[in-house]
Amino acid sequence: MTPDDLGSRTGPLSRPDLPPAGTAPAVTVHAARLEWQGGALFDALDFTMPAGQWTCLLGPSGVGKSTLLRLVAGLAPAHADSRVTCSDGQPLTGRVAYMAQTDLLLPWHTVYANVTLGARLRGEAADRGRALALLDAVGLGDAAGKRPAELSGGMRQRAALVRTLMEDRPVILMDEPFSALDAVARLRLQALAAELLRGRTVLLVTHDPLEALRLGDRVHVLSGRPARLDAPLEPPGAAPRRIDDRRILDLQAELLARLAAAAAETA
Amino acid sequence: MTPDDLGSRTGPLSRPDLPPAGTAPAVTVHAARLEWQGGALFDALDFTMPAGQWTCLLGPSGVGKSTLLRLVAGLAPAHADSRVTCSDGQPLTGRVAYMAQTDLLLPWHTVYANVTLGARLRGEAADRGRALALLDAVGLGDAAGKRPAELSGGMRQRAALVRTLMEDRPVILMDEPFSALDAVARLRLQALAAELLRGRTVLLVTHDPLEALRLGDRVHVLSGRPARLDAPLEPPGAAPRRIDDRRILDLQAELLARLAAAAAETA
Amino acid sequence: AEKMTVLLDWFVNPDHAPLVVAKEKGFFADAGLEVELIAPADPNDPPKLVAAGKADVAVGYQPQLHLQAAEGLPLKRIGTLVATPLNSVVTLSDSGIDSLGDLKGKKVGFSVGGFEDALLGTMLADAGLTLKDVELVNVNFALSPALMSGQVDAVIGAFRNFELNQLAIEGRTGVAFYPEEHGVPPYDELILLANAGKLDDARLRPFVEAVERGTHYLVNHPDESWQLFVKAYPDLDDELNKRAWADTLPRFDLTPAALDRGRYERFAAYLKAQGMIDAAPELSTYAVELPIR
Amino acid sequence: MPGFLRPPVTLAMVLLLWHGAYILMGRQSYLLPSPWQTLETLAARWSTLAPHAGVTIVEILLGLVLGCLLGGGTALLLALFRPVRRWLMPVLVVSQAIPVFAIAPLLVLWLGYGLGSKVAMAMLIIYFPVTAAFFDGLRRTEPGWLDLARVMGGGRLAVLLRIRLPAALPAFASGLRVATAVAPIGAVVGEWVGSSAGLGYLMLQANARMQVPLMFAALLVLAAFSVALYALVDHGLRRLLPWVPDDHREA
Amino acid sequence: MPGFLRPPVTLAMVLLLWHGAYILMGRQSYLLPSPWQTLETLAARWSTLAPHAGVTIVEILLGLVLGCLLGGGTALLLALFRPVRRWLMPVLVVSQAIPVFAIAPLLVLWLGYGLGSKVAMAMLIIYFPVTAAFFDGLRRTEPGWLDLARVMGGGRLAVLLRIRLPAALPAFASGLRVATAVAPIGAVVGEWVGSSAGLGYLMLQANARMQVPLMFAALLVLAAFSVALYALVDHGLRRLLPWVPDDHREA
Ligand SMILES: Nc1ncnc2c1ncn2[C@@H]1O[C@H](COP(=O)(O)OP(=O)(O)OP(=O)(O)O)[C@@H](O)[C@H]1O
Ligand SMILES: Nc1ncnc2c1ncn2[C@@H]1O[C@H](COP(=O)(O)OP(=O)(O)OP(=O)(O)O)[C@@H](O)[C@H]1O
Ligand SMILES: [Mg+2]
Ligand SMILES: [Mg+2]
Repeated sequence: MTPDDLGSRTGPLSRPDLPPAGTAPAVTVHAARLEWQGGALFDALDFTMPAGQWTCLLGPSGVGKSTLLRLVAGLAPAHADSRVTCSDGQPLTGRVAYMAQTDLLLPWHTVYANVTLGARLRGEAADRGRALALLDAVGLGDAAGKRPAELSGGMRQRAALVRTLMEDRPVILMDEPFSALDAVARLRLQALAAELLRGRTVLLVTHDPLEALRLGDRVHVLSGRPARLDAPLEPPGAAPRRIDDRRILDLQAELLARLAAAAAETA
Repeated sequence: MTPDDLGSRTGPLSRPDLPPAGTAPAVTVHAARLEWQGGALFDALDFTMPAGQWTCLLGPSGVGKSTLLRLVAGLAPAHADSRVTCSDGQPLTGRVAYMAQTDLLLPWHTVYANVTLGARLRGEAADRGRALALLDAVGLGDAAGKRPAELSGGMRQRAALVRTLMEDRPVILMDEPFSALDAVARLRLQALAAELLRGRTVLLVTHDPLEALRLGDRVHVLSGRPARLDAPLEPPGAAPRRIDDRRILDLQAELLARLAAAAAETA
Repeated sequence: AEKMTVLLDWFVNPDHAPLVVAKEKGFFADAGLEVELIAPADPNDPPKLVAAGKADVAVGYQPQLHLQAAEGLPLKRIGTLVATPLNSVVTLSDSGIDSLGDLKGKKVGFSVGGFEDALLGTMLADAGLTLKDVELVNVNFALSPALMSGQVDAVIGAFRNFELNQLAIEGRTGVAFYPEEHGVPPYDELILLANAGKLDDARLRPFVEAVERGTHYLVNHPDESWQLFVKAYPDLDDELNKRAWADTLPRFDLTPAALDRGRYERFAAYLKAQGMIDAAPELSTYAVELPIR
Repeated sequence: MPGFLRPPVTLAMVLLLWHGAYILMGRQSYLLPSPWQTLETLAARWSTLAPHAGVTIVEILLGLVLGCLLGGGTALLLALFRPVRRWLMPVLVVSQAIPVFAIAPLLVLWLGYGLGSKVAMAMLIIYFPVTAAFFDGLRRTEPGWLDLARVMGGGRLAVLLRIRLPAALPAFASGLRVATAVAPIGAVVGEWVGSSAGLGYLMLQANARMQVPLMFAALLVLAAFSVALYALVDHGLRRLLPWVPDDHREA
Repeated sequence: MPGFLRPPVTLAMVLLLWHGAYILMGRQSYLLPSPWQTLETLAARWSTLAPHAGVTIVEILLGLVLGCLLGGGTALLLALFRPVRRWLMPVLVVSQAIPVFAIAPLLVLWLGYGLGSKVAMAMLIIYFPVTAAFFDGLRRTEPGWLDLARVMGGGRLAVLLRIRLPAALPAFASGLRVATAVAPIGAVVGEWVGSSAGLGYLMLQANARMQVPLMFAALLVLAAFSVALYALVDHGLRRLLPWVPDDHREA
């Protein structure tokens, strides 16, 4: 099955009330500062996610990718200084969907109840049809009634992904959302996400250079301590890109070189 | 840094009391059977890990890889039928090291105490030098005194890997041990594991085809429900292999095709 | 001096005056005894502990003694402290209850002592009522508060030397109905008990005689003995105890060692008739006059 | 040993131990009657015991239900409002330190000598264990879930009810188990304070009349009911919280 | 409001509430004395109260320490040996249902009138909450950790001590908090069983003598000590278990 097979399925998945591309704001973190007892993780770090585009973040393990994503989500630790603004001047609160590095599924709920958690937390009616369609699209159609303890690692991650997609927000933050998936499922779900989140402002943290180049409009490498952002790579064409594209493979080599440099610098 | 840079570091990591290659037994699972309420996961499944070799297991998410690994580890659920034997006729109990899909770090212990947990559980003295050297080798030298809550996802996974390597057992079972690492660290740690575990009987569950081909002496794809094992791929040469090798890239294409078929069959 | 443990029936109060005076005036010491007075929280425990040999003497109640004897506890009465009933039924003067007959349909509070129903039944019968005409409620040790707060209309188990004064101090007037005036045979309220198997204990007779000396001193020198009492128990130096002290004086037994056999046999027969005990054991098995040694 | 044999065998062992203690204490049945005496009395006086037992059982059950509701509610309030927590917690602790008998006359004054004061007593005695256990559970919610809920835009109350509360259920169950075991003593103490029926009343009365075997027979009925109640609650809780790991269950 | 102002303000509020209740109940000080009467008595009779308070505090602390050790030990035993759990648990529950006064003479018989019987009582009363809470915690260990330990070849005891015990510490802390709040009442009830010193003794005696303000003064001392003890234990526990999430701490 190729990603294009999804075309016929996205009917019930796409929403008429989707924000048209362009209404999703750009998000900027200004002069972020954060110290753990080990030293300064960020010091005067500026970071922008352009409006309606996918920004991908790579970097050595432990450099601060998840922490940066959490800063954007408004989950900064108490001792962090950071200011997050949107290009439309509105506050970001309430316009973000967040998928953490761990799945954070609630063990007492079924998969269905977990993916519709957001609506119930806000006292809204859950969109049952969309939830079931999304679960089906990620291959969890049969698992909707199961508890997280009955799922495999990859199934849990897919459930967390569906929960995030159910939120239907203009700004999406995802921390390694496909890391526990097999190669085939990964490609499928990347395509699904690319389609469903078109026009949103997305931040994707990943360790997979090809994934970043396939999905990202801008690909950053975070490195060093305090962490710095390099000038982003900007893969040509619209996501999801074909990864056998010559230009993408060239960029992959460049990205790997940057990652190696980052690893050497951060260690 | 290339994997070969590790050569100079493995001095304190390798152990004189290592079992010489060949004493690690082959491990066989006979006619495994397991039913969840969803249906039979395994039915008369036979599976062999050749002595002193790396067996890699790939397959669609949810097909049963982790469950098979747990069967080998002796952690079968109560309602599973399976018999696990070793080629040397001895029981397997006490000769296995196990790294689960989640890190299972104890939140109240420091990283150092976590990686030396096995020794303390058995009432043995922990090999402090080796623990620190291993932590250093995986880039956690500075984090030895931290608690798991202070680590990033990739750091937690590396700590779990060190805990497994500290066990120093002839049979090693690892469930996606490198999934949360960046590309550079992943290559380094693959090389490190390949070197330290040479001669052991290793089962590695992974979603990364290149990782499987780089490290595995036999690469299986698990597919279908009840799950079946296909005839293994056997990449040529000694691990860790160079992944720009032509033969490996051919095998990768073959493996991807098998995975796509498995995905279609299992869904 | 030989050590002796005496378990009181309740916290130290004017009812124990002879013991306190005997101790403070040195009458026990004169008899070669070093007496320790211990207050329990549950009046039912001291007889059990003496029966079990955990103490030498207990202060108990005559009605309970009959029950204890019937249940086979190895106990013997060796002396008397208070020779009249103290128990009474008390109501408030403004309650409109002027006679026992007015209790019909009312709530009567009691502190479980084991034979309130028999006592009250007899008193009610005297007024032409039965137990079924009233509602009995266990109010534990809160007799006066229960009465004053209107939770119950009358209480049984109130001590005439105590609860009446307590009501008076709180500005209320209590009315007492006395069991011995309403068909209940008179009995000894407070008696001294020893283990039935240890009556040859040489300390017992001197102990009772020291109590006798205490009683006489008390009656002869009421004010001096009050001073002794509050010096030993400064906590008790208040209006209530002062009044109770005066009211208790006439009720102490001036011949504590003597046993009125008829009185005990009559009360045993009464309890048997009430169905409180199945059979009355031979008197000498549970009440004696200690011989002079 | 098959499971159904366990209760009778336990019972037999307890009776044997009891008899041992009886012999050890010199067969003084006014201190501790022998099990056989007690069982004899139980059979002979069953018609006396049964109605009293009925009263006490109703008190225990009512007290348990109300105490848990009240304790659960307090814990939720404490978790929801930081100021409530700061001001109420010390008051709660103080209230624990006040022995029942000190406020018993007040309780009786307010609630009368009927069922009310006994239910109140059983409630009071389990209130704090339930509140403390549940509140402790509410405090320990996995921070990741709270972060997630915050980003999702859940209000304080919604987060409390949909995340912190279910996450605290195992702790609540723990408090409930303690409460179940402690509620009977609450009811009995309540009866001691003022009553005209119930096993506690019967025990007081029997004690005063030196009918110690009857007292122990009442005790036996109370104990049997307590164990049955505990087993029931324990079993129910485990079925209600299937996602909680429990090495008991695997057995 | 700055933190240091909170205790005095709470105190003032409690006193006001108290005074309200006093007025509401018709100023009958034989039922409930006013706070001012009580404070007056407290000051006037301090020399009487202090030694009694000392006795009770020693009893509480000893009872708490011993009860927690015993309860913790029992929970470990229960967790370690399945048979022990099956046989002992019902006995424990039964033991909870036995009111103190039923066995009071036995306790005095065994332990005498001194400190022993009171400490035993405080111990007994906290024993079950601690045992149940801790045992519940031990039952709920993350199964993944147990799997890991099993593969590592840890013995039953090692797994219990190195994994299940630390994992259950938050639950144990929860039980300990309850115990701390309940221990004072245990000591007081113990004094009720038979004693010649202590706040409980003083209260009973004052109650029997209708010296209600003195009784409430003793109560006040007890309550103050209880709150101090609870605050201390709570604070200590939070510092000792830094890895446990606690939304309290962030405050
Ligand atoms: N406790 C359980 N109850 C019911 N079904 C279960 C339970 N545990 C696992 N399963 C089912 O067993 C199947 C195999 O799970 P397993 O964890 O072995 O998958 P996996 O191949 O490791 O997947 P992944 O790559 O996602 O980790 C899944 O479909 C899962 O739903
Ligand atoms: N609570 C904490 N206390 C101290 N240090 C912390 C804490 N949380 C995170 N850190 C440190 O912050 C750094 C960045 O962590 P973060 O999770 O952002 O890394 P990451 O880039 O997401 O890594 P990974 O790829 O492994 O997920 C790490 O070095 C970690 O040790
Ligand atoms: Mg991360
Ligand atoms: Mg798996």
